[in-house]
Amino acid sequence: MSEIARIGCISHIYPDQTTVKICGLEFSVMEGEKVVILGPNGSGKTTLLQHLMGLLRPVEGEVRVFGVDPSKHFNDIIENYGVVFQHVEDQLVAPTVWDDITFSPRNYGYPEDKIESLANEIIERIGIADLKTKIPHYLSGGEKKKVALAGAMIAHPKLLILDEPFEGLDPKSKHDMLMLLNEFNRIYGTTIILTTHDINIVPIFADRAYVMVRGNIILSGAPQDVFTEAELLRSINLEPPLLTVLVSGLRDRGVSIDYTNDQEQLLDEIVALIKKP
Amino acid sequence: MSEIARIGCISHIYPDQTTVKICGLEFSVMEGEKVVILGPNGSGKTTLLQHLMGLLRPVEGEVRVFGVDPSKHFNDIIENYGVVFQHVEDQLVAPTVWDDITFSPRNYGYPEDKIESLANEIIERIGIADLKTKIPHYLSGGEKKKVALAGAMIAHPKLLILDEPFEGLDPKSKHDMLMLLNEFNRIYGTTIILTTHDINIVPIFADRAYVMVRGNIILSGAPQDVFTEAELLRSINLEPPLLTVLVSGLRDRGVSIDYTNDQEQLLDEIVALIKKP
Amino acid sequence: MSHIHLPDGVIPVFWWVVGYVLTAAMLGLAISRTNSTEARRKVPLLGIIAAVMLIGQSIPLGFIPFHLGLAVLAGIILGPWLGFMAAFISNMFLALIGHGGITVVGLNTVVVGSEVIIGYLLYNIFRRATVEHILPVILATALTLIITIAFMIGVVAIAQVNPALVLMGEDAGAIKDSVVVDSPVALSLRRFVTIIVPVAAIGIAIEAFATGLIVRFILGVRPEIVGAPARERER
Amino acid sequence: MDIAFIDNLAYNRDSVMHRASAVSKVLMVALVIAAVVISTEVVVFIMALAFLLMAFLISNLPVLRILPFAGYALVFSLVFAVSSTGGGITPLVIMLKAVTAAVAMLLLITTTPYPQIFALGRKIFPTILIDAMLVTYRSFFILMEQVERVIIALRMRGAYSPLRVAGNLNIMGKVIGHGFIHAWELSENMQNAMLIRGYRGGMPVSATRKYSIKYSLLPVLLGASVLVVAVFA
Ligand SMILES: Nc1ncnc2c1ncn2[C@@H]1O[C@H](COP(=O)(O)OP(=O)(O)OP(=O)(O)O)[C@@H](O)[C@H]1O
Ligand SMILES: Nc1ncnc2c1ncn2[C@@H]1O[C@H](COP(=O)(O)OP(=O)(O)OP(=O)(O)O)[C@@H](O)[C@H]1O
Ligand SMILES: [Mg+2]
Ligand SMILES: [Mg+2]
Repeated sequence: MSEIARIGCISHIYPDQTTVKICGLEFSVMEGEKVVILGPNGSGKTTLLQHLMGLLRPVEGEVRVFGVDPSKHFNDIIENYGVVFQHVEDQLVAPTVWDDITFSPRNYGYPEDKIESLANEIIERIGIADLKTKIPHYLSGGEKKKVALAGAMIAHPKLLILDEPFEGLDPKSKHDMLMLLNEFNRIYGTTIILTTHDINIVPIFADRAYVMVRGNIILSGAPQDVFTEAELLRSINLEPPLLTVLVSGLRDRGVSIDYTNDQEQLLDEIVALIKKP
Repeated sequence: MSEIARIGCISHIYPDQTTVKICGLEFSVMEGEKVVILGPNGSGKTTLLQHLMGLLRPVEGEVRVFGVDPSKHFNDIIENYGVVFQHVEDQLVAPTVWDDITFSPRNYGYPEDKIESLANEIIERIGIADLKTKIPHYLSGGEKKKVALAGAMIAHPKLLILDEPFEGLDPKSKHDMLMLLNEFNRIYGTTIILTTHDINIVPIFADRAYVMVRGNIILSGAPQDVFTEAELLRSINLEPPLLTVLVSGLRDRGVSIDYTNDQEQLLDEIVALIKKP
Repeated sequence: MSHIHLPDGVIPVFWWVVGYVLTAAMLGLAISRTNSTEARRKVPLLGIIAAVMLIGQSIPLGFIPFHLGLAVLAGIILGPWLGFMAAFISNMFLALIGHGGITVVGLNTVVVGSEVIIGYLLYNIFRRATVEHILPVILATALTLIITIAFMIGVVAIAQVNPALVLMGEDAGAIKDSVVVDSPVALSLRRFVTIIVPVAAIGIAIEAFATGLIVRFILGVRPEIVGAPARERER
Repeated sequence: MDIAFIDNLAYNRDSVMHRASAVSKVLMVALVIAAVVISTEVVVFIMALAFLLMAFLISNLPVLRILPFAGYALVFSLVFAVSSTGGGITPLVIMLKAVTAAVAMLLLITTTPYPQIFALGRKIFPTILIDAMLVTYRSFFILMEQVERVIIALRMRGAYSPLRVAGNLNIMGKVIGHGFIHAWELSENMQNAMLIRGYRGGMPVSATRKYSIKYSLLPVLLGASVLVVAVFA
């Protein structure tokens, strides 16, 4: 497994002189990893992602994706990216859903039959066959996210970058989207980097989580490792997922029980403890 | 306590002939109540709120707010409303935060010194004194929501309507906003109606919850009553809050334990059961 | 504000063909002037400013029978070449929703396009004279409109159309009331002047004032949009 | 607003006319306009209008709500007609010319989605113009929705008093300024999205429904017969 992305201590100055420094623990993503970035509003998550995409160029520090500086070699590595922005609305640019989904491969000059088979595959998998001939402005919010995701995934990109993809989705749609991401990661080895405010996503999805506060990456590691830092999380007003909190609470009260992400397993263990003679 | 809002079986036809029927259980809100509306994407939550605000006129059925039809007597009751829309950006219309917060009372012709004291009070309470002179466009998502809320609350409206106010907020901002809403409800007796996809809000906030599916109000009642309908909730892909699920799970496994919204209490009870000789 | 709502079939063929030829020449020039990588980056901005012009034209300013044209603003933001293209696109769209004939798109583009270009030039001249931004915008808008309206009266006079139609052409109802009903015969020049000059003056004043208000707002928020130095945000 | 109404009819309805190809309908408009340009015979226009109305009747459209759009043409041609001096053409003919062309155009746009029409322009116009037009089309809806939301917010915040002109203008200035900033931000976002999605020029446009050659004959025949009559009448 090789490293796909890395960010050193970078700083960026927006046109109005707002300076965002992204520093702290090292940010590094390996091939095939599923990475979740957490952090309060304004902590620099979107800024970090935009550097990874090569859309911003740091005034200081280094960004490397696929071994190069993405802002300098944008066109060389661009085909490896699939991106869903926070405002999906703004990324659906083509006049029909089909045109939008096939936008990237067409621009990369794929042959027509290849495009067609790729598009049909992703449409099938995401379950939006009935939207094919629709136009973006007649779609609901959830449907727009799905179409954007299809457009991002069509060419099986190596790296998928998603900025708050679950925002505004109902629990079922969110769940479906998570399943889909997991499936792609499994089948194509897609590396996935996403941001979210929903900490409950982490234990069921992430291989690795980063926690940012005011540009500082203050925590990094596997979900369990991150969540056991309950004090630190609370100090930045992140509440660990409830299951973790409950297990911690039981352990604090002297019950010997293991951390788990599976509620059925937890229940069984508790019941076993209660029924124990 | 008198009734503030009521919706009979209404139907609405959007310009593209999409017909939304809102029906099922009766929708009724009493003075001082905190009401949460849940439901999947496209189930008609926003449509319902827009009827309450008098922005849409039903082709069938009746809407009554403050005893009148809001679409007909819009100007008579408008001063009683405070509204935060799903897209807050579009409701911050003035060039500075101060101008924006004082926007409504100025339109209602309040005297200048009254406006000033009202504005200072709300700014104090929401804790955004340092934003006063800023430009709304440069605020973070969370800050924008707070400014919008300040603008909605400044004239102490009787009825506060919030469409997915927590979307895009980090957990701390969400918590702060909830506390603030509770405080207003307590101090001014403000009636609050909000929609959300976050079911965990319900047990800690709502006096009453409504669950909508495809325009049908299929559940209504106090949070505990709604959540014990786990089967029904699951059938529409809503997962009850985790604590409720865990308690249900324990009860299913033959442990006798009460429903609670307090995790500490739950933990104590479990520990008591385990330690019981 | 000056966009001709003329239907198809009333202007002599020669003139609308001339309009198209001029437009094609200007578009050709505009496209050769924008380098292609730059152009590709600017496609969204170009398309969106054209959409903004369209929206300006489809929202009535309250009960006043005027719509904003926003051509000068487009010129300031896009520059003359992309601005001309935006004028073409918004006119094409207007024809495709039945506001004005398809044959007049060429002439309309010449009119609105010259507003864009003249507005851009005047704004830059006036701006050099002062550090201020709003006054130059207002002056440039007003002066541009005076020039282009005069020019347009020329165009329509050649095309044998009553000039009254053009200046009041923003609102069909207004014309019906003020022209059709009381005037079965051609308007005399004097009557034309007494009716039209005040109307045009009001129109110009509104557009200039509104453009000034818009720019004032932009300067307060994202000054770099209108070419002013970015505002430092106090944090 | 008109754009949204028309777009919805062209896109969400279905009929023989909707299934005729975009080329055939553009051709129809071109032929009708050619007839309008060359003819001065009332019968020609009566016939053309009758044909067009018949086409409307089989097009499953709310004809009574669409035809008023031709009112623009009617009113403006009326003004032209009553005030034009000489030329030998009667006012009636001028009005008929304008209305006939307008009705043909309305038939085209209420049965053909805009992108399909732009796509035909690819052969004539440079890529940047067509792509920008497609962006205009897409962003029009995004921006219009935003404008609607802003207006709703204004109403809910008590800023809708028709009595205060100066105040209204001031608010309008703010609202439009606000809209402008949004438009600018939208263009930045779209630009980023297009870059990262590999945009190299040439936005694809595919059909949103199956076009039928059989149905396409209808508008072509309509236009051709109008022109033929115009030439020989
Ligand atoms: N275009 C911009 N111009 C100026 N400042 C900006 C811009 N975009 C972001 N910022 C600032 O940079 C900082 C980091 O913002 P960023 O959008 O990266 O945060 P975020 O973690 O994505 O927040 P959220 O959870 O609200 O999306 C914030 O202080 C923000 O105000
Ligand atoms: N302006 C509109 N034009 C046409 N149809 C609409 C419009 N607004 C909403 N709808 C339709 O009405 C139905 C209810 O939509 P509504 O926005 O009320 O749902 P919602 O419960 O608020 O969903 P969400 O959780 O995504 O905000 C949906 O089928 C939607 O597609
Ligand atoms: Mg962000
Ligand atoms: Mg909604």
